[in-house]
Amino acid sequence: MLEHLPALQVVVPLMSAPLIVLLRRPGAAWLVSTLASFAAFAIAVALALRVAATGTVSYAMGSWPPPWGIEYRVDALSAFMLVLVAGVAALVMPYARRSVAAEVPERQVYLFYAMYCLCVAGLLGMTITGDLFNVFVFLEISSLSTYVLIALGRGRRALLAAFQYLIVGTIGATFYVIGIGLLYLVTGSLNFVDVAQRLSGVGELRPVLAALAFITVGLGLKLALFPLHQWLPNAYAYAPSVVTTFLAATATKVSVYVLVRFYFLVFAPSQALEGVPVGAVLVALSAAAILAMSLVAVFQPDLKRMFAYSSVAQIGYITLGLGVANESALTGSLAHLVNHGVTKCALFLLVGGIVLRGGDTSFASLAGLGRRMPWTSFGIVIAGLSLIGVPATAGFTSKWYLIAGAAEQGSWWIVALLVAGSLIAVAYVWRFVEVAYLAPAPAGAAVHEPPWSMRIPQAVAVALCVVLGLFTAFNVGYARRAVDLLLGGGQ
Amino acid sequence: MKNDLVLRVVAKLFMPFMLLFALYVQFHGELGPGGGFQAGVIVAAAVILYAIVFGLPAARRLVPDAIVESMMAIGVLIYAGVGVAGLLMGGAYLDYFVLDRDPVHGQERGIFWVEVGVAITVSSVMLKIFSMFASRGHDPDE
Amino acid sequence: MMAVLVVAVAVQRNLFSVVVLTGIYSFLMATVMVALDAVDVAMTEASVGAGISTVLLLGALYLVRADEAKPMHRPLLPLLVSIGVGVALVYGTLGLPAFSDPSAPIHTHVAPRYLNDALRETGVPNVVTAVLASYRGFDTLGEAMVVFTAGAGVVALLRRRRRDVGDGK
Amino acid sequence: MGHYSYFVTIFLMVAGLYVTIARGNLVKKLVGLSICQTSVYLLYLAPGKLIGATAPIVAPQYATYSNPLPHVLILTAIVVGVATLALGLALVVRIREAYGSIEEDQILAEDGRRDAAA
Repeated sequence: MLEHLPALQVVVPLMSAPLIVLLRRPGAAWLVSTLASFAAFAIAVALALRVAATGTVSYAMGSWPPPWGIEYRVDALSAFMLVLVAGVAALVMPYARRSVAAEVPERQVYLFYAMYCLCVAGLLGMTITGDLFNVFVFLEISSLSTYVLIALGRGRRALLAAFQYLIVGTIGATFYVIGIGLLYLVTGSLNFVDVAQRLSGVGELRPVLAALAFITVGLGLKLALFPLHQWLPNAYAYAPSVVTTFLAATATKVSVYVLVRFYFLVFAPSQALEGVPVGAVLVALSAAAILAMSLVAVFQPDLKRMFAYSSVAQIGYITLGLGVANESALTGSLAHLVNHGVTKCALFLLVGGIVLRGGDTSFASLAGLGRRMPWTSFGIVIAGLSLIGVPATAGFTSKWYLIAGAAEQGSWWIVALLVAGSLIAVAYVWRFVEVAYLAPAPAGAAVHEPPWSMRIPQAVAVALCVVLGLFTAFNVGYARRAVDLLLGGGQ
Repeated sequence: MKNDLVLRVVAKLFMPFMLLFALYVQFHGELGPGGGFQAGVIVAAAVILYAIVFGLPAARRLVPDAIVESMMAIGVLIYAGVGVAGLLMGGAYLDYFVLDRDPVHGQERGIFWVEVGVAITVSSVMLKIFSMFASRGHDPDE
Repeated sequence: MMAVLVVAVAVQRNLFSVVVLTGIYSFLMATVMVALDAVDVAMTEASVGAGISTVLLLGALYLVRADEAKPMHRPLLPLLVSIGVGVALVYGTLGLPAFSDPSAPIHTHVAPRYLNDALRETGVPNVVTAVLASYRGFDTLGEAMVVFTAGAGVVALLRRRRRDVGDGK
Repeated sequence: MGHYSYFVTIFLMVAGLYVTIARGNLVKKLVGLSICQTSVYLLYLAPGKLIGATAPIVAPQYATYSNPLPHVLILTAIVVGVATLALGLALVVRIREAYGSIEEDQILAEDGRRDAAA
């Protein structure tokens, strides 16, 4: 059975969704999706170990050899992402039980979990597949389920946020389809590896350039690349806490990952794009994202929204590294995928606890939170330090590599920019500290923390923020290996 | 529309032919154009026609809601189940070669069941979506 | 003809007419697809695009009962964006092989195996079915899952909450 | 013929995209979106056609067939399109129930008023 792990990785969560719809009971739904996500996590870890030991694993769906059939391909890069996605999915599940019960109407709960499983399966499928069109199919599975998950949030604004995301997401997916259509028309193939090989024989560059543009914009819409990020703050702010946590930690990251695959494993080896300033454009957009979005975050009246804007800024760090594209910067980028994923996961898990107990995350209602929810507040501060990039936290290691990458290239303004971004992050994290610890608590407020089922995942996530900063074997180690793969031209 | 005799008779007469045509599209899909997806849509269209002419409650008596919802899940489970069958019989996921001693027969068998799964899911989902929209309209505004 | 329809859709403010025009557009698209030898696709487009989509749109219109309001501002930026996208696509497609060029990569790579061997390998003469259900069967599983997602999603969004039904409290 | 088929496709697509992003009416946005998606289908199907070829259903009396792979991909894309449309419409219905309007401008104005009051 072991050789079938790549298929099971996606099929297990995929099949649990219809199973949940058949069972219909909220408790059973939670149990099935918890089992499925932990199974997916175990499979992801097993695959990562196998890739580390024996190199890239290729799996032919239906025994049809690629490029005729669909290939699943686990290499250093995708194994790394699988662990992140499945890990966050599993970490969130024990937490979800109470949080979802509080935020989602009871009759919809089993559908919520079905959608959650589909979303997880969609993201895993996008990560593991080696087929251009299969990416689109799983992108749509994850997107459609995401729209529903966001719309299940409380209040009518969640509906509008979901609708706006639906429009933007569909345009993005359509652009992606156009892009791969152009690639297909010039290469005749849909397999990543095959397309990359055949692309080097293509003399006519205009369709390839257009394909690059459409794929970048299409995925840029999904990953909230500045200035295509407008959908994100509302979607994150109004979705149920569990959804915000899972999306912030994984969904945008998977789109970044697909973009990385295209840039370094499809376009770069073909040398089709020599002399096209893709990197410079990315660096410029990322710089704008870091500065503008961090500043916007400082002035948000609501904690959840603030962290949403901060997400757009942090995605800027990741794409910045892709733009600089030397070894250190790429390592920083990929490590930041995980580090920021874990950090935001911790933050939104903690914010979800506040929602459960208070219901409101505007700064006005957070006064004196340090006394009412001491553990939660302490956790937010620790994760906030990681967001800033203080030494000995996860955020520090990736930013360190990014700075090193920029310095190697002699781009001192980028170094200055990274430092400035962190300073602005200090400002917005300080806002929380100020409100939570320095403002007086309303009279009669007692200590009221979320239940243990939620505190344990929160504690694990916060601990990871520190552990990943001290022991960098997983994030930086794997990122290194993935970078070797990327810069080695894919084989 | 519920009281128009002509419509009611015509709709009743049409139903079996539409369903028959759906079956034709389903099982002829290997030879000519068509397949599970198109057949599923036609089945759904037949029931939707019935619902429009005879009213939603009548259609609900014909095919109860709970069954439709379960069928959505059963269809995809059949499809995914064919894949798992491939695994259990020693092949890759969705490997139809191993489903029969003769690989080509295995392929035909796999394709047949997969199309059945698609048809079930598509018809029940389309029906469900229609009935969700239609039943939403029956109550007072806001 | 289709271009005229699309412009009509863009200009028309009565949503009912818009939906009917869209249905006609889908039927025209289906005929074009037949002309392009894509009979399976044409059949699907006719039943889904012109059939199911129209029914859904009409159903939704019945629920929302509204016409489009006059736009509040001149949409200059969207126009520029759309034109920019169009220009990028024209630029890209100029480098593609001409219409019906048998030596284009899509006719010489991957596809020939389907056409030559599908009957022998799968026993199914309709190559589209063979590719759909077997060679790229996993895509189709994903497609069925998308349909399932939409179905379950619509249920999640439109099912009455207990309070609405009136049996709760 | 040359590139004529591409240009038609592009016109349709751009028109759909324009309707989607320029119009404030939510239903109209969805219609634009589906037109935009539909025209992308042509981008795949048109190059697959060979003049003189027939539909890809193998029979002894024909020798050349049009490329079946784009057909398969587009079948999937159509299904995805209708799934998106269904979800989008369901959201529109809910938005209409919650706000009493399906014009984006009015809804945003309503939310703005609510913020100001709070």
